[in-house]
Amino acid sequence: MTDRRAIDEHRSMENGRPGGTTPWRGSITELGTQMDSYYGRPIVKEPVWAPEVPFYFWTGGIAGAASVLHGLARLSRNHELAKRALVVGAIADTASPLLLIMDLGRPERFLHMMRMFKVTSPMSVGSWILLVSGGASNTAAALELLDPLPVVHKLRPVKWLAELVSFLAGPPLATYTGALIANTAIPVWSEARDELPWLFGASAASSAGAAIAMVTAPEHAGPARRAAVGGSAAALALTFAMEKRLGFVGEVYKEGDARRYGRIAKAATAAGAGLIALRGGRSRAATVLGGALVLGGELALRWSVFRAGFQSAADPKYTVVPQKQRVAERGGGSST
Amino acid sequence: MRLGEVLGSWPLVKQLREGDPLGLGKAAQSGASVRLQPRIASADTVAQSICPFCAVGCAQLAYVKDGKVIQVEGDPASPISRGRLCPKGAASKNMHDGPLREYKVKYRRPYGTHWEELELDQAMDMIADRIVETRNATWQETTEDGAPAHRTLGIGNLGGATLDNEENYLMKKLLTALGIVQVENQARI
Amino acid sequence: MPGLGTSFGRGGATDHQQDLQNADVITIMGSNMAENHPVGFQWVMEARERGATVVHVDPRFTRTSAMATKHVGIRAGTDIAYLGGIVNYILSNDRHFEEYVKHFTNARVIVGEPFADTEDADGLFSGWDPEQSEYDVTTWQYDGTKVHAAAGKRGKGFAPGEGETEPGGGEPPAEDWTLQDPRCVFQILKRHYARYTPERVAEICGCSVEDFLWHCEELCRNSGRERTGSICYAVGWTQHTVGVQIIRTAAIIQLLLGNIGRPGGMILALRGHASIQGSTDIPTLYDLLPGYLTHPQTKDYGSLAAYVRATTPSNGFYGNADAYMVSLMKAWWGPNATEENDWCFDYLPRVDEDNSVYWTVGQMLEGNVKGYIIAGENPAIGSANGRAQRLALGRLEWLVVRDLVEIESASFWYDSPEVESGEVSPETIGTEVFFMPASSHLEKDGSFTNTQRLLQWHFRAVEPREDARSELWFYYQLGKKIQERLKDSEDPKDRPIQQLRWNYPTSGELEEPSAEAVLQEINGWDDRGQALASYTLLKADGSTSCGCWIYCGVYAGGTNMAARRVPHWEQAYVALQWGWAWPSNRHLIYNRASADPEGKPWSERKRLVWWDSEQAKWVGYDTPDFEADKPPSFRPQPDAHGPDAIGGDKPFIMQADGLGWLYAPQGLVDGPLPTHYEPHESPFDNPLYDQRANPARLQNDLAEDPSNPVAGEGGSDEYPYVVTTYRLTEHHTAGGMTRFTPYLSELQPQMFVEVHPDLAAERGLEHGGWATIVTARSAIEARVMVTDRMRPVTVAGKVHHQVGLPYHWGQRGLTTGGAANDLAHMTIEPNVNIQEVKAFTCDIRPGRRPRGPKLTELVAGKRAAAYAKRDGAERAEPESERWT
Amino acid sequence: MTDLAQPTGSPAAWPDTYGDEAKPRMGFFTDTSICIGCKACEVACKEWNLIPEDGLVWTGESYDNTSSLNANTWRHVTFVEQRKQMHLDPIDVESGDVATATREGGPQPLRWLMESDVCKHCTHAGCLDVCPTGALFRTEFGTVVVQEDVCNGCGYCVPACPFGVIDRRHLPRQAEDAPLLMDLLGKKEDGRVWKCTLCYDRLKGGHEPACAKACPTNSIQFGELDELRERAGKRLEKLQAERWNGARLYGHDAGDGVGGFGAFFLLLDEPEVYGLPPDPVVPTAHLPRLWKSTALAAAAMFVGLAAAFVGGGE
Repeated sequence: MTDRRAIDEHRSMENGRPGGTTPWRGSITELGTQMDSYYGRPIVKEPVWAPEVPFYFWTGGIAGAASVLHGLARLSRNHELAKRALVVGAIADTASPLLLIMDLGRPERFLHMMRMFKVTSPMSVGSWILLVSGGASNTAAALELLDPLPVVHKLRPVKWLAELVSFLAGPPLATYTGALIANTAIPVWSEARDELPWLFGASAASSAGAAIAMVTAPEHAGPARRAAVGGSAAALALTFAMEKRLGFVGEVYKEGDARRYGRIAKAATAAGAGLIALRGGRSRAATVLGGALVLGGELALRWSVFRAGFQSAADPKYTVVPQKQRVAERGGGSST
Repeated sequence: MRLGEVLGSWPLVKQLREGDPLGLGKAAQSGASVRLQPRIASADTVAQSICPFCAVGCAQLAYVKDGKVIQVEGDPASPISRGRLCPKGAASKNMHDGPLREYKVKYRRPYGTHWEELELDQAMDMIADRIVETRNATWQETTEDGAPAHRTLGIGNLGGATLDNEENYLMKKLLTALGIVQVENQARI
Repeated sequence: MPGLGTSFGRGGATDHQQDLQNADVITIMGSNMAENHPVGFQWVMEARERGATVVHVDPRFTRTSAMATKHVGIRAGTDIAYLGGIVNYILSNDRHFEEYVKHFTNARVIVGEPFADTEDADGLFSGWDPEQSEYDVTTWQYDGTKVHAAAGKRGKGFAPGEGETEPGGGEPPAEDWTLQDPRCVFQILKRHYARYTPERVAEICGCSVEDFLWHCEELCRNSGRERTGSICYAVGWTQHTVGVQIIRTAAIIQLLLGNIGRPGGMILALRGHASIQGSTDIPTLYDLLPGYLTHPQTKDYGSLAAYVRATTPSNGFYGNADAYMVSLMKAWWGPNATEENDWCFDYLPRVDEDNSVYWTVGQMLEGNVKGYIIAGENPAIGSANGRAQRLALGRLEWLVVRDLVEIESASFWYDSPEVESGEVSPETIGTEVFFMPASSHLEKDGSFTNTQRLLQWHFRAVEPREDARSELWFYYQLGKKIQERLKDSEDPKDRPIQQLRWNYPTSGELEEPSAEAVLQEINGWDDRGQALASYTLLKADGSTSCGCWIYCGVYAGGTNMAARRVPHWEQAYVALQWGWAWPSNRHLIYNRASADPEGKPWSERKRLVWWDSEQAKWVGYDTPDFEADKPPSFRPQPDAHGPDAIGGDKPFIMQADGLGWLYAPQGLVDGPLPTHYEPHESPFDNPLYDQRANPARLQNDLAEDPSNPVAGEGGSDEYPYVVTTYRLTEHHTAGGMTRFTPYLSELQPQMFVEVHPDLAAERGLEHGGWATIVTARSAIEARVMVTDRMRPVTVAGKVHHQVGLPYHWGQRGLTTGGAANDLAHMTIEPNVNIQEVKAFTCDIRPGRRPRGPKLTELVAGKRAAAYAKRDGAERAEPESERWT
Repeated sequence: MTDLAQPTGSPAAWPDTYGDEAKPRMGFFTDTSICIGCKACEVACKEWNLIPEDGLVWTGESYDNTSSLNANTWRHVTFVEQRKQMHLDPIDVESGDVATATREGGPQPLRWLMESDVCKHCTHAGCLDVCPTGALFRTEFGTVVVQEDVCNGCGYCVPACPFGVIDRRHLPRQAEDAPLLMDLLGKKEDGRVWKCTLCYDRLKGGHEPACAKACPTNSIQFGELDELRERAGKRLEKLQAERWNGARLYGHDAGDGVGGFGAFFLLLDEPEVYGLPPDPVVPTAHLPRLWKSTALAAAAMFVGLAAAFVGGGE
């Protein structure tokens, strides 16, 4: 910084500190006497994750559940459905790692994700799952599309193996992201550790079902429709349950972005699922419209949960109040 | 490098082979971290110095590498400071090589609207000329009432509290010999 | 300096910082030690952890207060009332350390008939001359003799040739060991402070009686043979129109409690610059020569010897001042200084009563000063009344500014509030400006003298870059160039330059002169060129040379003692082998007083230096500040002079009488005893006397330096609040070394003003908002910090608010802001000519200050309104001396 | 991993993974009762670790303009002014009764709390546990350090810290050799996470951390953790005997939610007043249960989807 301009640029930079003058208008001593968090500044840091992340939660869910649907379709000899599920899954499986790499502070170092395998880190575990699942489903999909070529026939065992692997990797891929955010110090995520993997699982099922149903002829898409409807119902039920059980910490779902996206999620999911359930069997158009609504609803759900984390970190009361309660229940002066 | 070595240097493999299953400890340590050393260990010389701010007189050690100061910190041997420094003393290096430090002579001519460049030696000559001229023009041999004066009141000098004793000595000696008596600093306590 | 100098004999701190750990009570007053001397403060914390009481007396609750056992809030500028109250408490309760007081102080000395106290003349001492508006100090002398002070304005009251009267032996002729004689110092003291009762103190200072009494008791209970107390002060005391007298009051307390010269007992003057002590020892001050020798004035002394007689005591170690003086002349003019030409005494220019920096500013404003050199100082915002300072710089013909960065004093001609307001512009400023980049401490060898008189050497770490040079280089090369220009001159006025010893070895491409060679000259040598080991070896016959007699010994045995760095864990706590302390490496001066009159330690707990009858010499942990072999029983011959005139039981060896001066018969121009006066600008009358402010303070007639109306005058209500200015830990003085430094700027990134919530409510100020502070001089803006730390005080039953302003900011640097000194006036203290920036009046209003010409309008408008209300004339007749 | 569920007070990967290289566990004891709020620790840390300036923002929050620990501030001095007594009742310094004046209509009680905050180097560290790359690791000194040559800026550690210490650096990235062809992927920001390393490099060289060395009053004490805990206990007893208002230790208890801090504190008020969580728990304490529930959820999803194939004809 050698001139004022540079300084002003620097000052205006969002470099990790809340900054700015405290809004307090009385004596700073009075504030110091009564404050129960340091000038109201956050205690835990807001996540530094960009929008790529909730999008990944969504695509990852689709990829995971789609692999499962594809596998089940094969088992039930519904090859039309299987083929489409495989492609949808493969697309989602390709988008997912790209989104993750885009979000890194040092994208050129994405390979460092493979440096270790850490069971204490859902992200580490998830990265390996994504690697395996993505590799497998894309291999399978490629071979599926190239199947008309005779040369490829020799590779059928590889294809079957790839399909099997992607089939098995599906469920963990669809649910680990719930564990990932629950395994943080963000109150609204951490306290929801019993619901989030389930919620994300259900959401994955419904969005994958919806996506596949949209691209499959109604006569073959039955299971996908049922997955979309059932998943949506489960996701809605789990959302209500989670928000209710979280109580004080869950209040962030009644505020700001979390509330806005939450309402969209509930409305769109319900409407979409309803439409598919009532008309999907007969009308392709209804399935496409309903599917789109469900997909949108599930994306909004991920966004609602994502934003809730930021809001939960921004206001220190969500960190302080529950912890003081714990201390009180233990009947001790705080950690003396 | 053979494949074995490559694999062997892969933390994932270390993790499993070297008893760090959780990968929280040594297995995660990078080569750079293993080799890490404090940069003062690489200093060519260490100069004993004294903090330039207040008059507590904290002892400093200045570590120098390739003709640059790479670190300044307290000297634990000092009976006064025991190696400790206040924020100003701790920022000595930041002051020494700060972004706004000036290294070139700047000249502003009478009624000029901007700085101009000037060679150091030329500046010294011009200053010497100014002093001689002004001294001649304002010399006072005696006061109005005939008392001895041997001085000029046309030139003044301000500063000293932040300078070395030796610098103050030469300043006082030269200016007194020139008959300049308005030699002052803010050490008025 | 004269505060301590006239009391004890030397102007320096009496002890080393580390010794604070041995104190049983520490009073920090006029200082914010934790913030401005944090590393030295560790020794206060050590003492506190050992159970010592720490008291902080200050208008503000600071980081020092936060660490203290108790903070006592007082009104800015009432320190003498508070300290005088302590003196009264000690005397009226007989809590003084009697043996110490009787033997080691001048309590027993009888003062001459002419002396009349402020009690008799309602705030004025005897000898006040309303015409000259100054005192005839001879009326304050001892009975039957005329003594010189060891410091201060020493010529005062002595005719050019006149010396001390000579009953000889340094023994004042009239004494009363029972301390009962009404004219003995002890009784005078008692009477003088009788009216400083606890209730009066509380009324003047605005503190509670309980807090005050508690403090008094803490001091008294920690005095005597077993216990000692220390007092730490800084510019919070000095920067008042009564600054020197505040310090004198502390000296009186420490003498009465018997603390001086004893472990844990001291007055620690906390200096604010790395070498501020050094720059008075080797003075870059107009009125002194190296070693506190008085600079000759425009008088015909007749001879060097006569000048010495007329300006220094003939007894004690100043009795050898002729030797110090001749050695100095030899150091400067070498072989050219001979007995025949009276050691070149006439080469010395002569000074007036006042050629101080503020007088010079006046001369600059009037165009009498043509050229100015500024080295490592920033008067444009660092000196009182920044606007006057900047306008003055703009009226010079040429100006040289040497600094690390482009400070306000270099950029005043294009970037200043006056340029912004349109008052001046580059096109109207004729000053030729040379900005010369300076070297940092890491780029040069040299020594600093720290706050405890300790010389510490710092070595060059790296060469300076490009044009950056040290002051040593600058003044040496400048001298060379000037000598070159004048070498053929016939003009006698050029002889001092032609004959000046000006050859120092240089090294490197930059031709940097050797600082060590300069230090050797300062230390001095004998006729064989051998480095001298002590000032006691200096001679008046021209056989020795010494650039600063009190530094003699810093190069003893040809080694740079200042560069010694024996780790503290390898030596006793006094640490005699780390650096070198003047004089003669004595760390706790006057330490003869750590033993009783017979030379035995007062107590085991406080043992430091004592008489060892076996070895027949003084021994102990510190270098004895006494002739090593002079026994306690020694009594001077009637006709003795110099050191021989000091008895073996007199610890203050620089004093004419060897005693600590409770009463200063000479050396100060504003009174032999400290008396409470209100600051030059104060909203309050003086509750003690009709005389409101220090009558001897130096005012001026400069149009650029108007004063706010004060109590008693109309219009004072326009400026109802008292401002006190100060530093923060994160910055240094006017910010030249810190506002330009990122790691420090970010810690305190903006100018702010501290106010109490009640004042905020009164004036509609909002925390975090902006406020404009106005005086008759200028107006600045600052962010508002509303805090209980600015404790209001209750003065005479009325709540009074004070405004706190850090003074680090200016136009330049990474962080910029209003310069607090722009608000201050240039009325100064008469003994040391220091500005009063710790207490002056102001008004404060919400919002940012107006820009452009509107700023001038605001200030002038308010001033006009105030003056209009002021009774009678545009400006009340000044009651005291004016220096223009 | 199960030992994460029940904090043991001993780090998971120390000392065992280091064998002979293991050193005693080092840490800080920050005693706020002798902190003078000078911020020397902040500056000394920046000088040593070459941390960029953190912006010039005046906050008005007493004398704190640093606001928080983050990527560019690894020591942060908090300032809290309070209308409270520094000492509870009369303290007995032989006769000195501190509270008297206050009780008898003296000035309002007033105290100024200052505390130098820093990374806690938890026994069970959330940031360390969740780091997918191993950029964060437990050193031979038992401290928690980010390796700038490994971190890929995934950002997982940021919300995983119960204290909000570690943070991603958003300042422009300094020129450095990015891997071949990877420049295309590079971003303008530094993008990595940073925090106190307890001066890992200095420790390796046998020097104490910069902040502790600079601290003028020794408020920041560096040493072997066991010894520091003992010293802190004694210190608390002394302060309580002197009736210091609100004196308590924070983070010294190996039984707390993070298994005790490697850098713990003596505070004079509730932790949250200093911006510290009252009862921090490492997220991974719940991980075993979380993994189980995730596995169940995965299974449930599988079953649910399977159910979609049974029934419903075609």
